[in-house]
Amino acid sequence: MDFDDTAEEAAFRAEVKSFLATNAEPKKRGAPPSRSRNVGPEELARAKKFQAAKAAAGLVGLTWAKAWGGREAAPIFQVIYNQEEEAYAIPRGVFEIGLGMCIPTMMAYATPDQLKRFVGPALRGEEVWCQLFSEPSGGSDVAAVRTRAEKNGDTWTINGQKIWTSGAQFSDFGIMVTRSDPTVPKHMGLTFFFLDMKSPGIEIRPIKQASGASHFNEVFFTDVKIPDSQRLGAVGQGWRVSLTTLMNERLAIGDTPRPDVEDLLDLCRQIDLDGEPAMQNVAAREKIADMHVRSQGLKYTRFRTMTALSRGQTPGPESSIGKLVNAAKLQDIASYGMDLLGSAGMVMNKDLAPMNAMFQEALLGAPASRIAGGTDEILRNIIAERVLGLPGDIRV
Amino acid sequence: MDFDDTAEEAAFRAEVKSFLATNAEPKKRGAPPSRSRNVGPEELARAKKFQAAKAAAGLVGLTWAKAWGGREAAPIFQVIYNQEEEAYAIPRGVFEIGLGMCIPTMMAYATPDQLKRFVGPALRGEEVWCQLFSEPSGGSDVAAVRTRAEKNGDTWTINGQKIWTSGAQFSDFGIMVTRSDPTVPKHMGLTFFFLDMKSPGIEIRPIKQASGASHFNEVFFTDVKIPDSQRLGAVGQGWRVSLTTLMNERLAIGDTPRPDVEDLLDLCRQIDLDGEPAMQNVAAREKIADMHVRSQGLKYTRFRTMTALSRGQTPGPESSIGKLVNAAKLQDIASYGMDLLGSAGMVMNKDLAPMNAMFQEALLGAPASRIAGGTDEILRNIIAERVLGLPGDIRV
Amino acid sequence: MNFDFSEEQHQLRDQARRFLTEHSTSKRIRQVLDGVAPYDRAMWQEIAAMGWLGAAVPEEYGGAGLGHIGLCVLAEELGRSLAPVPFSSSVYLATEALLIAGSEAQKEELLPKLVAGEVIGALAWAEGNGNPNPKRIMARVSGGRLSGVKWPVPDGGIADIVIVAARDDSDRVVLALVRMGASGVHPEALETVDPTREQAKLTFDNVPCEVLPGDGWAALDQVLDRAAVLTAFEQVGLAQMCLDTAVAFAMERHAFGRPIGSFQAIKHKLADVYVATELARSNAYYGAWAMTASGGELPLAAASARVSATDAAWLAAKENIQTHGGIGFTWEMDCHLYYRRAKLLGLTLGSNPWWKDRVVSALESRNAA
Amino acid sequence: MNFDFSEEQHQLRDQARRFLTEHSTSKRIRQVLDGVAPYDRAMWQEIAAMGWLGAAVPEEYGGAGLGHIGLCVLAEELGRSLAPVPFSSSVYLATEALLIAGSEAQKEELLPKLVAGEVIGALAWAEGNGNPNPKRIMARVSGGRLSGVKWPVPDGGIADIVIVAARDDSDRVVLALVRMGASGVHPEALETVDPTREQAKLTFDNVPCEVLPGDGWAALDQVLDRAAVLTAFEQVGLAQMCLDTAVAFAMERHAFGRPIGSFQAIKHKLADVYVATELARSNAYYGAWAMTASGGELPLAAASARVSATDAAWLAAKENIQTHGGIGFTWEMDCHLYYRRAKLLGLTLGSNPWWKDRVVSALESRNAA
Repeated sequence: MDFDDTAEEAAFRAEVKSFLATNAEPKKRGAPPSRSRNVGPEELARAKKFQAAKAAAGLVGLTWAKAWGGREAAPIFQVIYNQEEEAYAIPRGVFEIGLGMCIPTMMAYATPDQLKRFVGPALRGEEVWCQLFSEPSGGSDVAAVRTRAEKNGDTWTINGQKIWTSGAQFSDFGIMVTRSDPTVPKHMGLTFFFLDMKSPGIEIRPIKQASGASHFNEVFFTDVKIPDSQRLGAVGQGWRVSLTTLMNERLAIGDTPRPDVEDLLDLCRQIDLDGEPAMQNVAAREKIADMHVRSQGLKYTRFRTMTALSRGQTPGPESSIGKLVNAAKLQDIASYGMDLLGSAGMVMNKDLAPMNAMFQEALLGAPASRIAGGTDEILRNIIAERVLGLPGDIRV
Repeated sequence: MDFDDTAEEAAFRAEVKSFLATNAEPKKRGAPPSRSRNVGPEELARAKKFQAAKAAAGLVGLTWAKAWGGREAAPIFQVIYNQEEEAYAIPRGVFEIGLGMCIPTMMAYATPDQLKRFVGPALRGEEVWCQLFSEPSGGSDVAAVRTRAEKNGDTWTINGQKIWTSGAQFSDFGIMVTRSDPTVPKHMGLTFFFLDMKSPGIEIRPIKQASGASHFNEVFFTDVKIPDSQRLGAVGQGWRVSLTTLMNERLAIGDTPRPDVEDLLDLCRQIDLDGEPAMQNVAAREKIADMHVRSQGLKYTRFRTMTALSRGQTPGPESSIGKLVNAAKLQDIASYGMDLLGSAGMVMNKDLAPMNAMFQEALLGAPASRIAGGTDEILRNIIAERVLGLPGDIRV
Repeated sequence: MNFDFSEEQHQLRDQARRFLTEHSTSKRIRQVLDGVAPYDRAMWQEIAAMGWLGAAVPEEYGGAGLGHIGLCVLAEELGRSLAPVPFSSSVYLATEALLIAGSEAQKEELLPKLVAGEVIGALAWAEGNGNPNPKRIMARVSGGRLSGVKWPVPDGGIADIVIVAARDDSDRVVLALVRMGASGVHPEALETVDPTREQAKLTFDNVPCEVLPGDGWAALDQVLDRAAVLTAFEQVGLAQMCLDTAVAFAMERHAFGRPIGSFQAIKHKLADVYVATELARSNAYYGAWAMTASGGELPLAAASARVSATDAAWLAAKENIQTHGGIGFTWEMDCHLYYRRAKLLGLTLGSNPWWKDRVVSALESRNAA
Repeated sequence: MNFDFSEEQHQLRDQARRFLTEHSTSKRIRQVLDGVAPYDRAMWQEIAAMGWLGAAVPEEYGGAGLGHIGLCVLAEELGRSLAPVPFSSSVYLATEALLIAGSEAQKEELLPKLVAGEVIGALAWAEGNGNPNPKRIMARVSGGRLSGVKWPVPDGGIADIVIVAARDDSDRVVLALVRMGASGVHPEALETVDPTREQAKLTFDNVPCEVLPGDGWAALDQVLDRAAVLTAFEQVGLAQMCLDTAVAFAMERHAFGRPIGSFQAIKHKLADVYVATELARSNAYYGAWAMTASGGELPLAAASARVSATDAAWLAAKENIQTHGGIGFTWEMDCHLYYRRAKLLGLTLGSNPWWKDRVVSALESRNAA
């Protein structure tokens, strides 16, 4: 039990610090991290530029094999990198899915030639990847895939619709799961591919969210052609391949959404409640404490997961805890922060609302974070079944 | 919308007031209501004496037919009676099941002669009734009855075990559901009886609860004989009869368990927190407010149900709200009240713990109240299915 | 005793339900959401024509004299339908303030116009962050002229008259009546979490005004209590609508081969929403009665109704989105309109921590008495 | 960085788990529950023989020098097994107080005996209702004699020595060491929600005592922080045991033709217990490290571990009973033993409202620094 750096860790931390100091902008106080996966052209360019520098410095894919530009480092080094990066305003969302889900899936199923072709450009941010799993009719049931894949000779023809695809509009490639055989039970008859997102027949429409922002897209496929060489895994084995991808999704180290407890503290320092400074309000203090122990508990749970990984243990779905706790906490903090302002809590004008209306914006975004990437209910099921070993829901 | 008494209601309230003033002891401040259904001989005698006087005054079974000693009054008069009775220390638990569940079931299924024989004595508290439904293996599944009933000629022979039967040890009669046909599906093959609790072959063992108290019994049946004339409803129709009984259970007006919000207020008036009076502690005040709106909300929900009944509408399972909210509230208030006392909150000595250790005793009793008479989970199912019309759980 | 509405009141509800279902449609609400108009003028005029604006106004001032319980019935339906009109500001706040504190002349002049919908009223107590508190009133009235900055003011950019809490020369809080035509009034529209209801920042620069007679804060306090009960009915109506919507969706949406409403995770979530909504409804009923009864029950009843309804509306609105899953947080679905309104209503008269404190203060003075 | 225990520590855990599973049985715990004895003397002696009492005591005083992390490992197992022994009083409180504030002579005399289990120690800070607060200390030390009333004192009726917080002639809070043999000490056993752990009311009437050197309250404050971390491990162990028990029961108990663990109402309830327990465990790990590290992290880490663990243990204990249903609240089942202990542990060092305030105070001084 040692939360201090080893000599090697300290050296690496120093390396990261100097890299970031020269290549990134420090984050403004109170500014939430730019986690959006749908960014404009300028921000995309900035993200790609930074990613190239990061790759050149050998700081991408730290745990990957050296052959692929990684360092074969223990996962703890990823934690150290993320700790340091948190202080900088870096548009990370763009590459998370590609490097966190798509490329790891490629590494498990693609040919050496394909990996030679694709890993490098992804690593350096030259090519962006997206994933195409969810469908409108499926909801939380990821295996309920209707998008059809039909094979003629060495070519597959794709028809159907995917939804909740972030970054589709600027992605170069994507991975997708399709139904190649509708006659067999749901989890069989799926086949997995990677494809060129610029292929003819692909139409991308942004989804406008309740908050007004658009972090996701609908993607329509009309007679899109994929060569059989881009199939990942055997025909009919698409579900198994998907699980590889989803496991990696849960492994992706989640940032703490903002506002978090520090922001609630900042807010309480700025305002007073019924004549007394908010920091002296016992109820506000209890709320701050409740939120703090959740945030810290999550932080150290993530560290424990990294330690387990470093020892070659598979972390498993404990990582589901992070999103479940963070999403509820976000909605709670946002709503409570607004309550502290009285009726003025409703105001979103940046010049009037404390901390650039961070709380109000989070309130509108929070419902999405309790749903996207696994609803609260699905995450509780995952914990109950895969961690606690309780029976699955009755299927009909 | 009028919370004031009509002239008729005011007259009745005055009648009740004078009856109680002459026949009952005012409750001591801070003393919880005596709701126990397992009482000692002296308290039983006192309860029977009071019940006789109450019946003589025509205040039992207010809504019952005049033929049975009732007044055919609107349910609102029962509310008025209960409001007034709350101020008095009256051992009511003893007759609740008999008059609230058993006799109403008898009225629906027994013969006129049987009613002539049994209603009067029950009304006057001369005979006590209990109900025998739950079984050890059944849990929340009330229809999972294993106690066997076999018919030879005009006599049934009962073998098996019932559990969670309150008042069994001093009950004169009981109603019970048995399995007369094990070969048909669960809800069929049940038959319902009333029986003499002094019959040979009945053994009663009290169940000691986590709190140390014993409010329930196990009842063992060994070749107990019941004449077919004491069958209620047709052979194999026992489930339907049970539903009548259970519906009446939900109608029974539930008292508010203690400590409630007034007690939390009393406690906060007596103590100080970190040097300031607890009543000035913002967090304690918010807790008091939260508990108050729950208590009041329940109170007026009950009144709305009575109004619906008065209009001949059937109230349905809204009444499940009461127990669901009260049980959780009780555990919450008890635990919070102890927290307000710091480490001394653990102490149960009546001379040291504020308010006769009411909070500590409630903490130990609260788990039972979240389970007995329908668990939180079953009550939510009832609300979801019978009020909101959502589908039942998948059966296997 | 009788804990339900009368036949007439039920008929009023049916009429209101029919009208609002037909007119307060998603399409018309979204006109306001998208900033096409600050409120639905046509709907406002029709509502005025039906006499709703004067429901609780005595007939001598042109009202329908249905009493406050009738107004509660309408409030529940308006909340359920998200009607994008300045009803609450003009009726619960401005009209009530005049009824409570207005001079006879002011009542005779303004109430008929408010009832007819020709004049829209608003009430300005807030001066930025914070809950209602006489100490926070910095606006000043002197020599019949008002100066100060008030925000947020619900419907402040729509209103023809605004009743403003301010200090007079002897530092007492008074209510000052301002005609928005007057020179020196500078309204600024505010951006809020719920664009379907107008909110403004009003700057008063030496603006002519009439001071209402009597203790301004005592009057405001009473207006807030009444408005709390009426708003509680809007919140209960909103909560019920969210519950109905979620239940309907849960029956029809299938996942894993079953309606999602057959999963206990959804069933028990919606059961909890039902419980919270019923408790809030019952507290609101009691508040409605306390508004009309004598006996000083109102402060406790109003604060209880407010706290209970704010929690229920927030729970129902956010779990309605959760029940819908992915499409629940899309712009096209109306779920977010209820979510936005739920939060707005929970803040507009002061937030729950403040109202909870009022519950306890009322309990203290009750036990003291 | 490394967020797990070492190999040796894991072996220590296995040893402790084996011993306590075999010896801290329901039967032996219930001996204490039923008042047959105030604690399990045999278990105490075996625990002493294994050297657990000196786990964190330097070897020069007869300790094993395993350090505080080793002690955390033992604490988790003791909490899991409900061991009915005065371990926390003698080790986390009395021994730690001596290590922090004892004179060299006191350490040399008493620590070896405490390590050997020949002497049982206790710490008395409370004087009735209220959380730790120097202002509440009314007991007095004057001329080497102590007078005052302390309650509740954990294991006060078992202890051979008690370290008492009291005021000296110049009104400063000091820690006074009392030998329970001394005349003028009147112990009274207290009835509490958890009879499996002894609690007493101690009346001191002009009792001879030795004052420990240094600022008594500063020392007590540090003892409370360390004890909070160690108790957090007991609470995490208890919570995990409740979760394991509930999961096992939910798999095997059938209702409606299915294991009750197949109902989402149970699955999601237990998932929430798992989440709370994992968060508490992680906070406790950080607290364990902060106890051994320099750098002033302890106050924040200890308060966070305490708040998190108290909530997790209470949730796990009450929902374990709920998962069991009817038999869960019978005397024969052990569910209520965990429920009682969970509440006791949540109160014994001061209740959560007070520890939450300490979290925020620590956050404030951190940001101030």
